Amino acid sequence: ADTSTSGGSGSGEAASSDDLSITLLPKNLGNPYFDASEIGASAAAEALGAEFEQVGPTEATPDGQVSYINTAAQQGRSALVVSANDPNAICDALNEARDNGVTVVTFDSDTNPDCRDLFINQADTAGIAKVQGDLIAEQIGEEGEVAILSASANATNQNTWNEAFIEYVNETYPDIEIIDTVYGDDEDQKSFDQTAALLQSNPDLAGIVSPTTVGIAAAARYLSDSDAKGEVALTGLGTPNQMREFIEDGTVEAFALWNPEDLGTLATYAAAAVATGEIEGAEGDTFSAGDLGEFTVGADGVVLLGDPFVFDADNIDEFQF
Amino acid sequence: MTTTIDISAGTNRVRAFLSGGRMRELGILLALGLVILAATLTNPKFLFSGDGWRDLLLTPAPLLLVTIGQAFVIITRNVDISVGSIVGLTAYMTGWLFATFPGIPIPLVVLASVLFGAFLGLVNGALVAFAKVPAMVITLGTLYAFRGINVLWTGSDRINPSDMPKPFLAFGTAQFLTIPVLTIVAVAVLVVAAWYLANMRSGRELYAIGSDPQAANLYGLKTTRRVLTAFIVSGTLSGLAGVFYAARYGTVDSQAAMGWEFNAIGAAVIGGVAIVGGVGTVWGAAIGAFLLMTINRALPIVGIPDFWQQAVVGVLIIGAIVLDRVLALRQKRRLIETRDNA
Amino acid sequence: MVTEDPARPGGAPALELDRVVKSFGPVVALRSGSLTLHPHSIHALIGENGAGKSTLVKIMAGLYRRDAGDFRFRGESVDFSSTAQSKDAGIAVIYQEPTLFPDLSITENIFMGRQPTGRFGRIDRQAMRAEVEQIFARLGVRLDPDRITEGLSIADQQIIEIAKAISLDASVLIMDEPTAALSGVEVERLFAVARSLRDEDRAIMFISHRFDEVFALCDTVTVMRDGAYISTHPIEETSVDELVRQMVGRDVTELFPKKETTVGEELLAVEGLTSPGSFHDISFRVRAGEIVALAGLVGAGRSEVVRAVFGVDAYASGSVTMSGTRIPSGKPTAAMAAGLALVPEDRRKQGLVIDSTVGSNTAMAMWRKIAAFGFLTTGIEHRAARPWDAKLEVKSHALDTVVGTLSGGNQQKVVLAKWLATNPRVLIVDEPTRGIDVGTKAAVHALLSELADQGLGIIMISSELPEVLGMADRVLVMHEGRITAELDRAEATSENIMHAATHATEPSA
Amino acid sequence: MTTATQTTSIVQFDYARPLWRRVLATREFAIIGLLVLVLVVASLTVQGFAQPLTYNYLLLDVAPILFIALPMTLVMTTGEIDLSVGSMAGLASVTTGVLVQSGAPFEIAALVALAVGVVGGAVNGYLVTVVGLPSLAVTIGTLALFRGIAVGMLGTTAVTEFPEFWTALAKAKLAGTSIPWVVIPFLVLLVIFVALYHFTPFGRGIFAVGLSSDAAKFSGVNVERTKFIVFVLAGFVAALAGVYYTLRYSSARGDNATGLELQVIAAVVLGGVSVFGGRGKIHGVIAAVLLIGVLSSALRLEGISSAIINIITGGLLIISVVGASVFAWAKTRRSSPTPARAAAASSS
Ligand SMILES: Nc1ncnc2c1ncn2[C@@H]1O[C@H](COP(=O)(O)OP(=O)(O)OP(=O)(O)O)[C@@H](O)[C@H]1O
Ligand SMILES: Nc1ncnc2c1ncn2[C@@H]1O[C@H](COP(=O)(O)OP(=O)(O)OP(=O)(O)O)[C@@H](O)[C@H]1O
Ligand SMILES: [Mg+2]
Ligand SMILES: [Mg+2]
Repeated sequence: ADTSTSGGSGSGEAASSDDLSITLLPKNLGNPYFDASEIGASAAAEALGAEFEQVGPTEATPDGQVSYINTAAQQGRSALVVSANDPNAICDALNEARDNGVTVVTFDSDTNPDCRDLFINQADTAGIAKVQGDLIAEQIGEEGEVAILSASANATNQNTWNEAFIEYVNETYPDIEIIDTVYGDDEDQKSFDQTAALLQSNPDLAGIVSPTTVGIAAAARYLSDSDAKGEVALTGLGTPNQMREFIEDGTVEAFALWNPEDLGTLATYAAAAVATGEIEGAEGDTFSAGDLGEFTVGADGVVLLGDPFVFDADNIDEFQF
Repeated sequence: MTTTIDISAGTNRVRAFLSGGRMRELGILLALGLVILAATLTNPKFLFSGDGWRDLLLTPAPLLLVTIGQAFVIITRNVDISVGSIVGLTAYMTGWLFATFPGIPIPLVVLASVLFGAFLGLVNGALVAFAKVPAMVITLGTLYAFRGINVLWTGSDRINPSDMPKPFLAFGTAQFLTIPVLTIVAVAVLVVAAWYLANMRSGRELYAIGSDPQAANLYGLKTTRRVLTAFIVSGTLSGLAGVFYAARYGTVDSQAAMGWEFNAIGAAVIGGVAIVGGVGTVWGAAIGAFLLMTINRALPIVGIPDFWQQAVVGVLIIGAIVLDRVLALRQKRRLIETRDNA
Repeated sequence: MVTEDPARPGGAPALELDRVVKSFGPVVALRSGSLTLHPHSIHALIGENGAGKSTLVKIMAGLYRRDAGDFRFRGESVDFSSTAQSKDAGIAVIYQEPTLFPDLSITENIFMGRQPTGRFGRIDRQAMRAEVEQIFARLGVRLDPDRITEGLSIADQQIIEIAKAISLDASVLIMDEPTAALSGVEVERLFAVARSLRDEDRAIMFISHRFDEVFALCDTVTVMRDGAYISTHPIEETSVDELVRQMVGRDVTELFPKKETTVGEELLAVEGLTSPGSFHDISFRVRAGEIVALAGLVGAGRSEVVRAVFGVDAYASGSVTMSGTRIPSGKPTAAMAAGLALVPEDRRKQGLVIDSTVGSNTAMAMWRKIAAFGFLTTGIEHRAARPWDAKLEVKSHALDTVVGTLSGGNQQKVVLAKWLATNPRVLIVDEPTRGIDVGTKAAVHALLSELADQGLGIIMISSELPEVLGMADRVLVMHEGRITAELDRAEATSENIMHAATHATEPSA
Repeated sequence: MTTATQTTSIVQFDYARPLWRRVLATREFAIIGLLVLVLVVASLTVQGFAQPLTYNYLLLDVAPILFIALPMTLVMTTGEIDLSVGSMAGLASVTTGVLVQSGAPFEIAALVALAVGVVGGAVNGYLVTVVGLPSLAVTIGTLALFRGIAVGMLGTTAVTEFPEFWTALAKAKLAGTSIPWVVIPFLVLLVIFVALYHFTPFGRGIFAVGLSSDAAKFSGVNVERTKFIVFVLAGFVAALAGVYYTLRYSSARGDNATGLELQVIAAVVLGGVSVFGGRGKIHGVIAAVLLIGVLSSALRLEGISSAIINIITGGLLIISVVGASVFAWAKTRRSSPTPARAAAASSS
């Protein structure tokens, strides 16, 4: 089937499932979190009989993503599954792609609702805020100073989670004080150095929360051989493979995450469902996501994966991603 | 008779040290002292805590190595913009060797990575020296090419601490008499490099080549070989820095050490290595590297908000080179005055 | 190894070149260069600018490789591929243009690449310094061996080149116009050293455009023309006229064709010019039709004064006035607009953009003037440049030839053409005939004289006393940054110029 | 036509080589040829390349680089370099964003951003010319400074609300074509820069300063002013590119245009501008920017990873200089023996 010569098919035109072509566009390549998503996504694509490809910039910037969105439009792909580096900056490009017949599904990090067909939400903000708040409160005995080690200052999901987290903690645990938010830009070295700086500038720090897989791993690595090991608690969102060692050596007690593999799978099924015309993407539409079961589209075209899962020494060996 | 000559030569040297060439190093050293003092006064932990003391010495170590190599290259009136990519590539290579050949002896890995760095330096040097083309263009090209190879090789893989043996990672933070081992290695390299540049014929020839390449040709100096050597030194030290990076940070992906080229060049220039070649010492360059990294670490401590730190780093870089220039001009004026009065 | 009777002058040749050919792309620099140097003899090589002398030198130095012909050193055929090889074989070369490392000390410059070393290959600085001091004493030089060479005058640089060559202790010493930048005292010292080296049975070659020097120093002389060997004579069997005829291919009638001109209105007035460290309280005037010479020893500060007058350097106090209008300090454009022109002393660094073309260089100082509605094209440049290059007989293949490939003398002509093209009212020339052959030198003198006749005021810096005496209407003598004497054409003699140049006199004069 | 002996005669010709050789046998022409070749091959073999959309995206993508390459060519011809252009574009973007956010009309905000560009360029120029610092060092400093101010001003936020009219204009196509409207301001700038650089006394001064600032100074070229002006131009155009960037992505962020400086410099150098100064042609630079853009676009369409694009960019840079050097070396080898042999034969 020739899908690439003309990008001019009008939006909403349905592709039959055997000439389905899906492009996965993560925030950046070389990020273990998205590698896990890619495994789920490509498996789903295979199950659907769709042609599948992952592309992306090496650095997590919106302008880098725009080039790939444009390329997908030029190639006339049926669907684009994207985690946005900026909610607005890539909007126009996405809409242009949609005008060229490309179905756009965001996952992990959303754009403005009017420039995508669906958003696959890994966990709702309240759920993430709650699980992180409860974990850190438990680990530091519900009182003390806590700092946040976030990803880049512009990451949509991070900022929303952090706000909700701060609000939740302030309401639920009045003796915990959130003293600072620092940014490691999802770079190992920067997150590592930021951890060092946090520890030095805040001698009374009781805990660090890092809602990003790169950040929590780097922080754990710094803590594991510093004097603060065992003194300062660390939790947040991490992948089992990266955190296994630190759970084992006691640097980290417990952390949370959803399964990014499932997230990729769900996003791919959703994209296929819209692209083939199976659903419109309106509130209340339901579709099947293979082994994951049935999902329903919520308000604003959001599909929710489920609640985050807590990993600790007892269960971590059961997971490989 | 001999003693008097010795004394006068000695005092001459002291005077030359204070008034002339070493002024720049002293100024930068002073700035470094002030930064450490300011940070320590704000938060004594910056210096007086196990982690603080260790990090103060340890953090600059990899950049120190890269800057020494960069100084070699800049002194010959060349520049190596590809160092960040070399560090990234060799850091990945280090992790990859451990991950792919479990049980491989650590010294073998270190050697392999350093040799790999030397090889990448050789590629740069051969292109620059034999084709006689501007180093800036070549190394800008290899900056892209090496990073591209790195991304291709790494893909979306990454090295995690669990991929590397514990003793190797421990080496990243190991201390000897409270001084980090990596720092000791870097300073040892520095001492050897400084001695070589000051006291060996081939070292002095690097300065001559940078001072006037055409004159070097007329003198019959082995320009090609020396420039090649400078690039190999830069590559080798960047390779060693890659090993340091892997040991210290434990995690390596395809973007490791991105942008280090500007840090290394900036550090060398702050330390008084003239970008047009022929002038400067590795001491100065090393202090420059120390200053740059320490500023980075001190800013959050003295309470500069996260978002403004980079701006402050920029101001400090410019401030350092302006100060250096002002001192040099004052020096020159004083020379003229003494000439007038003579 | 061929050993020969060392004491016999004119014995077995130390070095022989036979019908050597060298070309650069389409340019044939040497068609058939031949030369024989003997131990215990000083041999002169003379020829017009571009005759191929320096090319021959560079072949002997191993800097260029010959295309054809024979090169024998001590009887053995050699083919040097780098200057290190010729150095090792025992050939020391002083190049026409000083080539020093500006950031390194004088001592390091002299020993670069062959420093004495001690244990672990460590450089022995003490030994190096001691030897430099010894050589400097021999040459009568008072430079600080630890000073970096950046900012040294051409003359001082030339002296370091000489010291460098002497320190090599070579059996053959080749000097390409070593005296061009030197004044009498230094030249005499150099000659003394050269003679003593000759008496140590070394072969010495000397290139100069000054015949008095050739006759004072040399034993034999070889003439070249158009890249080819012409003749060799023992010095006592030849004369200036004969040599000039062979060099130029015709007679040169007059070397100093000074016309008597009527001195007109005052054009340039310099009042109390001072720049600490360089010169103090310099005052003089230049009138239309007058040639004012600035004489003095090397390093007296003459170049710095004219640079300040032209605005390339700023000065601390004093004033420069052109026909009543004050020229601001440090603004060459203002000076040019007022009708000043400066032909600087270092043509390769200051006079020319050496990697640019002949046409562009010639037009450079008049870019703004020749631009049409603010626009400038290569065509416009060439149209403006052509007549001036032709007038000064610049020998170049085309106007877009890179000026750096011309011979030294032709480069100097391009600089002169560039400034004459601006139609200046006061022309400052700093060592205008340095490195220029007799034919051209006479032409330059004639030109200066003619320009003065047309009403230009001319300031001429020259280290050649005959030139000063032959051309100047008035002579200002400088010593250590101050004007120590002002002499009319009538009162100027070599004795009182030299006296003023070497002694600080009471401020009254 | 030319014989070996005319070195001894007075200037004969305006040009040593005929016109066609001066135009065609140049490095710039080689780049243009390569660009055409890549365009043809990509159009024939890459699916989805030969469509109007491609040219639209391509031009939109390379526009900031095209813009900044113009003044960068001037800066590098004077022998200096400006590494701060990417940061300046980012700073201009943030300035626009912050002002628009605080209620200023977009037009005013953009003008202020351009003024910031002029001021930033003047800071670079001042430090390089008046204080006398090496530009590489100065602009490594301002690279951090400008970026730092940009990040500091906006913090975690991004400004995304800009007037529809302007954001649409940034992407609008010229009537009936797929050519983006942004080429119009670019062409205006291009004409100005070509005239300034190649056909004015000021432009000659730029070249002279790059080849020998001493000789330029002795000839009445105001070296300091020349360098100062080119730095200001670089700051101004970088800011212009930053404003364009803001509109194109409808987003002002602290990290906009990060790393743009190396892309610009790579293109300028590939286009034949000497890093030592004194040599360069604008048409070569434009061709080089487009060449890299076309290659990236075609390779992306083929699904080839950006790593390969990096390797190719790097390889092109290296080949362009090494190739030229080898070519020159081969030429001297080839041409030198002929006249020499002839002369040798005639003299013996
Ligand atoms: N590197 C070069 N490339 C091209 N032409 C050259 C080169 N070097 C010298 N020439 C040409 O060779 C010829 C001889 O030059 P050379 O420098 O040997 O003359 P010279 O006798 O030393 O003159 P002068 O007395 O002016 O120093 C000149 O025509 C010059 O233009
Ligand atoms: N006492 C001194 N110590 C060190 N350097 C000096 C001293 N006097 C002069 N110089 C330097 O030497 C040079 C001499 O000045 P200048 O070139 O004006 O002299 P000049 O009379 O024109 O000699 P020349 O014949 O070389 O042109 C200047 O560059 C100056 O900086
Ligand atoms: Mg010569
Ligand atoms: Mg002088």
